[in-house]
Formats: sequence, C-alpha cells, structure tokens
Amino acid sequence: MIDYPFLAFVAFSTIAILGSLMVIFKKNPVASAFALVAVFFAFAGLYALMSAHLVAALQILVYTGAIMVLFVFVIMLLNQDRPVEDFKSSSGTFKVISGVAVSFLVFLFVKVAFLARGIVPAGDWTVEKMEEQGGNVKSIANALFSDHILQFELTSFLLLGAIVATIAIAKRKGSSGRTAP
Amino acid sequence: MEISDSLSFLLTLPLFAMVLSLVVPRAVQRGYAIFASLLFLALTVYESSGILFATSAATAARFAVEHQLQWLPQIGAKLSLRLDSVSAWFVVMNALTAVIAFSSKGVWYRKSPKLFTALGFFLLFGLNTAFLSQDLIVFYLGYESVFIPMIFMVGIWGENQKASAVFRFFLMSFLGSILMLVSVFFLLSRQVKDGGAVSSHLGSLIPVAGGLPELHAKLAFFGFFLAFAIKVPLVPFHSWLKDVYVLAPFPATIWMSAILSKLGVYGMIRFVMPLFPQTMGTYQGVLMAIAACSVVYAALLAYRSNQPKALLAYSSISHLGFVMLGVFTMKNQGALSAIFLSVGHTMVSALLFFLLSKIDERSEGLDLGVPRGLSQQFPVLFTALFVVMLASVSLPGTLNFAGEFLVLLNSWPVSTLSTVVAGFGAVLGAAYMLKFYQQMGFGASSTDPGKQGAHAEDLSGFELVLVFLLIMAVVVFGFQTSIFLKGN
Amino acid sequence: MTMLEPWMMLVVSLVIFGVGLFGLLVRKNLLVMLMCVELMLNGVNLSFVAFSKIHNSLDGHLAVLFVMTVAAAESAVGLGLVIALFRTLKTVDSDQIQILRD
Amino acid sequence: MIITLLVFLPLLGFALNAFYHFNSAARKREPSVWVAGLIASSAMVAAFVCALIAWARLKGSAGVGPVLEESLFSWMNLGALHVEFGYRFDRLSAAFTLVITGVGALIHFYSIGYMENRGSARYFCYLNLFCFMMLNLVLGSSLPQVFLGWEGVGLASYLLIGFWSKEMANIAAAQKAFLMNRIGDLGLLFAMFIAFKFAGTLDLARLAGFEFRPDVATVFGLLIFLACTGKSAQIPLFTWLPDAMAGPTPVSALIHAATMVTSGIYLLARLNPVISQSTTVLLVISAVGAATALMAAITACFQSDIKKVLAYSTISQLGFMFAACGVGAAEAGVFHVVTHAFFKALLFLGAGSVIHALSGTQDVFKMGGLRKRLPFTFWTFTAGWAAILGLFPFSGFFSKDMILHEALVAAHGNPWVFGVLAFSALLTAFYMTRLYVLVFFGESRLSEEAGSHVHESPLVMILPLVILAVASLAGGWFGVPVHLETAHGEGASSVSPAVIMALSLLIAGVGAFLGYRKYSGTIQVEATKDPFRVDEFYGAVVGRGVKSLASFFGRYLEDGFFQKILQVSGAAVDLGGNLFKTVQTGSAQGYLLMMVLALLGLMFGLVFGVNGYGN
Repeated sequence: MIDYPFLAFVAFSTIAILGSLMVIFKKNPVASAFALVAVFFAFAGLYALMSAHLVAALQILVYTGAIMVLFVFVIMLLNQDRPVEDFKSSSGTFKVISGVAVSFLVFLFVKVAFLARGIVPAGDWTVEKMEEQGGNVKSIANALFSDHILQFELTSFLLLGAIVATIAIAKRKGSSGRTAP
Repeated sequence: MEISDSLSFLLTLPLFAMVLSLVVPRAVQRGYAIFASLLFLALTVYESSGILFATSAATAARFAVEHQLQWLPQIGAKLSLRLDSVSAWFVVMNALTAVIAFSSKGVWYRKSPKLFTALGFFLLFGLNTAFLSQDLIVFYLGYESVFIPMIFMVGIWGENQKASAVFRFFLMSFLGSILMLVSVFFLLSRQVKDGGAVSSHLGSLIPVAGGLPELHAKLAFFGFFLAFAIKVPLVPFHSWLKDVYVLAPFPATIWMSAILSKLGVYGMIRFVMPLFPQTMGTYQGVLMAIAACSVVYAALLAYRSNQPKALLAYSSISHLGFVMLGVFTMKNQGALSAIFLSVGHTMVSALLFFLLSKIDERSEGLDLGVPRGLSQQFPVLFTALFVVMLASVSLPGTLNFAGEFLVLLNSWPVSTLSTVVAGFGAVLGAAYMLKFYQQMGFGASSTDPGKQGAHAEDLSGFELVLVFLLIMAVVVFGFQTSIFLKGN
Repeated sequence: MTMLEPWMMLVVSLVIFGVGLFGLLVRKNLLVMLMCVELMLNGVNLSFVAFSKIHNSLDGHLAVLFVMTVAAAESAVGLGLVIALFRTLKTVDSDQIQILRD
Repeated sequence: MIITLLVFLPLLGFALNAFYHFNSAARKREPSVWVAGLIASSAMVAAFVCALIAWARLKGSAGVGPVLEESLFSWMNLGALHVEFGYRFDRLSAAFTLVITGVGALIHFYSIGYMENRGSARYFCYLNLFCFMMLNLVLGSSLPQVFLGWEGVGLASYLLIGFWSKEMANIAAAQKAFLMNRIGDLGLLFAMFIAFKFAGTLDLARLAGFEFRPDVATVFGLLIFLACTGKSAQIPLFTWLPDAMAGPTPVSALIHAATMVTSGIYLLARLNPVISQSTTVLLVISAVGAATALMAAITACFQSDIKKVLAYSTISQLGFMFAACGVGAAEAGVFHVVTHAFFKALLFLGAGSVIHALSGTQDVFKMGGLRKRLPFTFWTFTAGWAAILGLFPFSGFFSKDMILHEALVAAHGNPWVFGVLAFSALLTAFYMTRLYVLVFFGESRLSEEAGSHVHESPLVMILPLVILAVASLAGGWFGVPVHLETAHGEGASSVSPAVIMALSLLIAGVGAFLGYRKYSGTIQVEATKDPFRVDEFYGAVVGRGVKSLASFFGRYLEDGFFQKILQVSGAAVDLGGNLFKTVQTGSAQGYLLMMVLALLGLMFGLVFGVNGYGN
C-alpha cells in the first residue's frame, strides 16, 4: 500500500525547501518572488496534509493572492526586475558566521522541540471532534468569534493602521497621487 | 489591617492630573498645578489621617492599609501598596513638596509650561509608587522612574553647562540603582534555588536575606546601601549633587533636596534595615562614622561656598547626615527620630530653596561675595527666610531641633565619637547659614530699588500664606512632637 | 497507517525558518529581505499548525490567522517603506541606508 | 497659672509688636517708638507684677525649698525619654525672675528714650523675645527647656547686637557672639546626652538629686561648665562679649550685663549638687573664674571705649561669680548676680545716657567734665561706681565681700583663688575710677561738634537710672541675713568676716586712690590695647583653621579627588562607549547577526542547562 500522505509530504517539503533556497540565492528578485510563490503553494499542501483546511485555503488566498502580487507589483514599480549581485557583497566571514549560527540555531530549536514534548497538556480538538463540530472551518470560526473576539477585533485595528500608514508613507509629498511615480 | 483599594488613588490621581495638565491652557497652568497639588495634598492627608493623628503607635498600626494587585506573577512582582506609619509621612511630604515646588519661581512657566506640570505630576506618581510599594521590583520601578522627569527638568529648564551635571547625576544614581536591582535579583534567585514561591514582596524576601551566607549577605547589602547612599547622598558618594542642584531650575532643586533625597532615607529604613540587620550591625561603626563625616564635611564645604544654591545643596547633605545617623542607630527610636527629622528637613529645605527662588526673582544674580542689604527692601521675605534659617540650624522650638536632638540623643550611646563629630557639624551649620543670610539680608542696600522693576514687591498673597503656614507647622510641631513619636 | 508524523512538519518548518533567517542576514536587497521575512513567518506558521496537531488544539490555527494578518500588514507597510526609501535614496540596498548612524 | 502667664506675657508683647511692625511696614509708615515701647514695657511690668505675686506665694508656702510647679504639655516622649514642658519656680528661679522682669522693665522704659529716633517696633520685638527666652531658661523644668531658653537668648542677643544691620561690623560681632555661644551650647547638648544615658532623665529636679559615677560626674560637670563659659563669657569663650557692645546700649545693659550672661551662674547653681560631686570640676570652675576675673580686669585698664571698659568689667565680675560657684558657695555667686544686675545695668544705662548726650561718642578720652552738664547721670553713675567698687553700704560691698570671704573659708576654698580675686578687686577699683574720672571730672575734651549740643537725657531715661541707683544702694541689704548666716555656719574657719570686710574696703580704697591719682591731672590719651590678644589668637587659629580646612577639603577632595573619580568614571564610560561603538556598524544585518548570536547563546543555555535551569 502506498503511503500517499507521506509521499505528498516528501514532495511538498522538498518543493518548500528548494523553493526557499531559490528565494535567497536567485539573483533576480522576480525569480525569488516566483520561488516564494512555489513555497507558499507547497505550504498550503502541508497544511492540508494536517487537516488544516482553512489555513491552507487562506495561505493561498492571502499569501499567494495578495502578498505576492504586492511584491511583484512593487518589484516592477521600482524596476528591480534585473539580477543583482548583492549576495556577494557581504563578506565571506559574515556569511560563514551567519550560516553556522543559523544552522546551529535551527538544530537547537529542533532539540528544544523534542525536549518540550509532553510538557503542554493535550487538548481535545482532535480531527474527529472537529468533524463532529461541523468541520475545521466551523470549529475555528466558533473559537474565533467567541473566545478570541477581542483579538480578532484588534487585528482589524491593526489592518486599518497599516492601511493608513502605508498611504501616508508611500504617498508622495505634495502630490495628490494622480501623477505616476 | 484593612484591605482597601483607595490607596491606588494615590498613584492614579497624579497620573490623571498629569494627563489633564496637557489639556489645561498655558495661561492658567501654574494655578492649575498649585491647585491640583494642594488638592492632592489634602487627599493624601485625609487618606493617611488615621495614621498621622493616631494617639499611639498601636492605633496607628491599626490604621495601616495594605492593598495588593497581581502584576507580574512570573517574577512574583505584585503591586503591593502599603500605607503605614513609615510611608505615610513620606507620602505626605511628597505631596507637600509638590505644592511648594509648583509655587516656586515662576520663570519656568515661560517655556513649555504644560510639559513642566506634566513632569511634576509624573514625579509625584513615581515617588508615591516608591514610597507605597512593599514589593522591591515595583519599588525599583518607582525609584527609577523618578529620573525621567528629573533629567528632563534639569535638561530643559536648567542653566548652562548642565549636560555634564546631568550626566553625572544619571551615571552615579544609575550605578547605584542598578546594583540594587542586581541585589534584588540575587535574592530572587536564592528563592528559586530554595524552591519556594518566587515573590519580590519585602515580607517574603526577609527570610531569604536572613538565610544568606555571610559573604553573600554583605554583597547584597552593599548593592542596596550604595544605591541609597548615592541617593541621600552620604559623603563619599555625593559628588554628583552640587552641580545638579545649582544648575537645576528651582522647582527641580526643591524636589531633589526635599523629597528625592528621602527616597534614600526611606529605602534605608524600609528595606535595608529589615533585610540585612546583621550585616548592618557588623558595619554599624563605619556607617555612623560615614554619616558623621557627611555632616562635618558638607558643612565645611557649605561654609566655603559663595553660591547660595551650592551652599544650600551642601547644607542639605549635611543635614541628611544627621538623618542617616539616626537611621544607622538601628533602633526603633533612632529610626523614628530620623523620620521626624526628615519631615523637618523636607519642609525646611523646600522652604529655603523656595524663598531663595523668590529672592532670585527680585534681585540680579545670587552671589554671597558682597553684602546686599536686601532685608530692608523685602522685610517680610527676609523675616520668613530668617525663621526658616533658624529652623535649619535647628534652634530649639523648631521641628528640626526636636528631630536632631532625638537623633543625637539616640546615637550618643551607640557611637559617642560620631555623635560628637556630628555635633560640631551643627556649630558649622550655624556658621554657614548665618553667612548665607547675612550676606543677602544685611549690609547697606547695594541695589537701586528702581532697577528692580516690577519684581520689587515683597512676599504676598498665596505665597505668603503658604510660607506662613509652613513656618507655623515647623514651630508647632517642634513642640507637639507626639504626632511623630506616638508615645513610643 | 501513514508514516507521516507531525514532528517531521516541525523539522521542515524550522529549516524554512532557518533559510529565511540566513537570507535575511546575507541578502542586501530590501525586497528580498522582506521575502525572507515572509519565509520565516511561514515557517513559524507551519510549526503552529504542527503543534496544534500534536496537542489536539485549535489555538495554533487561530495563531496562524493572526500571524497572517500581521504578515499582510507588515508587508504592506514594509513595501510602502521600500518605495519611500527608493524615492529618496534611489536604492533598495540595505547597506546604503545608514542615515541614522551617528 | 501665674508662672505661665509671667513667661508668656513678653511673648504676647513680642507678637503684638511684630504685628505692629509688619502692619506699619505694609502701610509704609514708621512705627512709633512710644507705641511699641509701651506695649513692650507694659508686658514686662505685668510680668514683674506676676513675678512678685509668685514670689509672695512662694514665701507663703511652707516647707524646705518650696516650689511652684506648672506643667503645660508633654514635649518629647520617645522610649525612656519623657520631657515635660513646664515651669518651676523656686528660690533660685525667683531671684533670677525678679531681676529679669524688674531690671528688664526698667531697661524697656529706658529704651523708649534711647531709641527714640533710631528704633522701631522691631527693636522692642527682639527685646521682648529675649525676655521670654530668658524666663524659659530660668524657669524651665527640664534641661531641654533650659536649652530652648539658652539658645533662644543667644538668638535674641544675635538679633540685638546686629540690630543696626547696615554696618557689617555689627553683623560680624553678632555672628561671633552666636557662634561662640553655639560652641558652648554643644557642651550643654552633650551634657544632656550623658545625663540621659546615665540618669535616664532630663528633669532638672530629678537630675539634681542623682548620684553620678565619679568619672561621669566629672565629664558632665565639665560639659555643663563649657556651656556656661560660652554664655557667661569666661575663658576660653569670652571674646565675643566686648564685641557685643556693637548693639544698642540698653541691650548691653540688659543682655550683656544683667541677665543673659549670668545664665551660666544659674545653671551651675541649679545643678550644684551634681557639680559638687566632682572636685575636679569645682577646681576647674574656680580656677577659670579667678583667671577670667583677673584677665578681664587687666584688659579693662587698657580700654578707651566706655562700653568696652564696662564689658570687660562684666567679664571680670562674672569671673568672681564663677569663682564663688567653684569654691562651693553658689549662693554667694547668685547674690552677686543680683547686685551686679543692679549696678552694672545702672552703669551701662548711665554710659548710654552719656553716649546719648554726646550723640554717639564712646571714647572716654573725648569726654571729661560732664559732672556739671549731666547732673542726674553723674549722681546715678556715682552710685553704680560705688557699688562696683564695693563701698559700704552699697550692694556690691556685701556680695563681693561674701565671695572673697567664701573663697577663703568655703569647703573648696583656696588662698590662691582669694588672692587672685582680691587683686582683681583692686584692679576693678582702679579701672572704674579711671573711667569715672575720665568721663565726669577734669577738663572737657569734647570735640566742638559733640560739645555744642550736650543735653541731659529725657525723663524716661533718667527715671530708670534713679530706680536702679536706689536698688544698687539698697540691694545688698536683702542678702545680709544670708551673708551672716553663712558666715556663722562656717564657724570653724579661722578668718572672721569682719577682717575680710575691712580688707575689701581697703582694697577698694587703694584702687580708687590709684585711679584718681593717675587720671585726675593732665590726661595722656591712651590707645586701646588688648594685652592678651586672645581674640587675635582665635582668629588666627580657629577662624583660619576652619577656613583652611574648608578650602583644603574643597580644593583637594571636592574639586580634586571626587572630580577625578568622576572624570575617571566618565572616561571609563567613554572607553566602553567607544568599545561598543565599533560593533554599532549601522548595518541592520550586523545587528541582526548579533541578535541571532545572542539568541543562540540563550538557546544553548536553555538546552544544555547552564546554571541548572535546563531541567
């Protein structure tokens, strides 16, 4: 019997890791951006594998649909769609230290993750229970709009603030916004 | 003991007044500041009236109020406020100092008055936090928060060359307080090691400090001691003081000498004494010698100063030496006398700087080099100054005399030599205060009255009433000492 | 039964996080750096969901929703800043942007 | 409540005059001397009446050492310390109270005339304040209360010496008086601490009955005596008194002759039982008293300022009183206090009258021949002169004679003390006659200007002089019974009082004769000089010592050492700052790497359990 979920996991995680490496090593920001899109899709797959369907859907909607479009748009706007050699501009030592530090850090995180196993008491929101409650989306929505309603409302303020801030920052001084940059 | 949350008003009201001061128009800012601080003083006295006016120590203890709020459970910090016969005096003094400081020299209102008032109320808040808190972390926060308004006040409204003075002030005070924080954390870590619940409440730290090995106890003690010795300041740690006092605007100087220095006194009485009685006992001789040297050394330097603000700054160190002498007796009576004298010192030093600010408004430059004969021009102002000066040299019949007398009476059996040395400081005190007064008040009037312009009026109105009431308090409490001593 | 275990997801998430961090450290292009931040956030998201699965809890999912909101806001403001910076400094190289130093 | 009333009447006068002063100042009006003076004087007269009533009651009450006691409130209660604020009126206090209120009232009246054009309500304020404090001193029931009066009179003395505050010389004199007194006060303060430590009380009555350990009694006695030397201008703290003459003359009469300076005698007499416990203390007191009497008398012979002569004479007479206390005859000292108060106040007021008449001239070599032009002043001054010389039947005769007798025969009597005192008495007669002759006899040496409007003083000044002259004449007779009684009590002594009386009359006669011989003919102007130069010595040693100590501390410690520490710490901070500045590259990624490394360290600690937190 073929273990489809495992195969899917291997495939998605490979795409994600390779994609993320491409994000940081591609010289052209546009290439990076498209690699990132691939990573996002792979992530959506991973979420789906863990029965987190709502998150998977939002991953595609928000990240791929909104954020990445924004990125690509800005890249085009700033004429950055050409290769840059900036990876080479940091010194070798810096790169080596960074690499070693980061990989060590990741190793430690993994170790912590295993150390921390069993410390947090298990809840009762098993996949089966979620299905009983009307599915993943409904369970989350219930939690979101009852217990976490305050945080939810606060995020709306955050978004509003971000919108205002972005307009204020990106707007050209003295211009009414009609003239193209 | 009554559990009440009315105590938190002592913290929230200054904050409220601070916010409100940003809304109040500039023109009525001074009136607002004085009015609000008077109101706050009345409230503080009302809140602590049960303690202040109790006839015996036992009654006062019954009126003590404690109030707790959970704050940072992870490090065991609770917002634990306590108003008892120790803190009540300091809280009242704090409110009183604010009234005097806000009523002092009006020149600063020309430049950003709103900010000044707001800073003043923030100072009130920070000091009350420190004076009320039973929790060392919260105490530390209050203790440190006082820097912010102080540095702004000196920095914005101070005189020239204030940068290095502010820097020193910050450097030394911060050095001390950071060592104190380290000591607090050290005690907390001992708690963790001992496996008990982590709490920075004084009550739960006392057994921890008591169980420390000798060397550790000494180190922790020095962390606390240094912080408070710098704050008071005691003599080897005083070098930040003069320049800051001189360059700060008058209200800030009033605040520093009248109440900020009391933070050190309060910390020593409230925290160091119960936490490290043994270590303090070991070093008692040295501590008393330091206090006595503070008295004499600062008095000599005051005698040498020709700048009235510097002279009063040194005199403040000198008098606080007496207070610390009382604290270091490590006896209940000594500490009571020290609190008593602290109240006197708060009133008198605030009044001295206040009156000096009034003189400053009315004359060109303050220099003790030549006699100025101002007392004929401003008889009321100089009469007030004279009486306050007498209180400062602790003439019998004033609050300061009773305090100083009791301090020395209690320190005499503990360390006769230190007491004798400090006693000579009292003679020097008379010498420099007389010099201070005489050079400004006496001699042929050197300034042309016409030159003084609009400021050439004598003390009057609200200021006169304030000064008169305070002087009356200094005299009346000089005889009615039972309010402080409660038949102990 | 499948061989897929949630802790494998954790490893993937940490690797992605690490790659993102490394990129943030070594790349100089602000746009790429912002992308690296997104990578790191995604790595964290994945671990949230994985922990959620491990502990049978909904909190992880909720956290992911909030992180996504923050990420959206962050990238919007971040990109706005990049535009503004590009207008004034004509570059998106982080090494060139040191006007706050000294 | 008669005692409390008596003490607080001057305070009431003080308050009224203060109000009057500020009220006039606010209306930009000169306060009237008559209004202010009458307020102050009537307060004093009322206090004198109260004192007489209290004295009558005291006489009426039976028992040995009758006492009137009034307790007002509890002043200080802390631990074992209980200080009551109250008054106690016994024979000793009565003597002082009567002198203070009686002579005080006269001087208040006199001041109205003397200060006519120069005074203000302020002056009478201070004068009343002084009387209030002085009464607290002699009537207070505990040492702290005595201390209140003790420092309070010092304050009033300061204010009155420096009354003419435009002259910085006056202020300097006032300051000197205050500071020297403060040094003495320290003795009293420390004595209180010792008393509290060993006797556990500061109440005067209980303290007087306490038996101290011998060494403690010595230290206590010496500290008390130090306080007395300050207030009563004895060696070594006497140099302020001549300078104190800078104040208005009635002030010199009241404070620096009649009352304040005798408070040392009061304290010694009050604590006599304790003082007598140590022979060392008694020896020191009698030696210092006798030495002061001699030294001041010698100095007085070289003074040309009329007030300075009287000032040194006061110091000398105080020396007599101390010597009396020292030989164990405190009552003789107190007796002399009373008579001295009469005649020295009289002499000062007479001198004031002369100065007033000559519009401020104080140099005796610029006077002369005033006998005719100032007849009332002359005759009353004569009474004072006779009294201080000790001529029979003037009061000084009885008291001085008593002291001389006691010096020889009392329990701690000593022929040396007697000899020195007798010689001082001779000198007293000499310099007083010198003064008397120079001022009132011979040719007029007045300057043109001063001579042109010499006038006898107004009635308000003359009347007190006359009353005091009568008191100087009669005052001695009150003490006679006591005198004889003591003389008989010492029946074992080999020297009869009569011999001493004759001897002291002889001494006075010889002194007066010498003085008259030397100054009745042509006058050679003598420059003032201080043969002992103690004042200059203090200026050079103590004054300069304190100053140089201050500047040493200031220069080397405050501006040197502590500044250096600050500089070093500042430099250390700078160094640290520069060190860390190299890390602050400004590159965001550099900072980020540091964050990562720090995080790495933290994680490392967490995972591998540094400090035991990992498990």
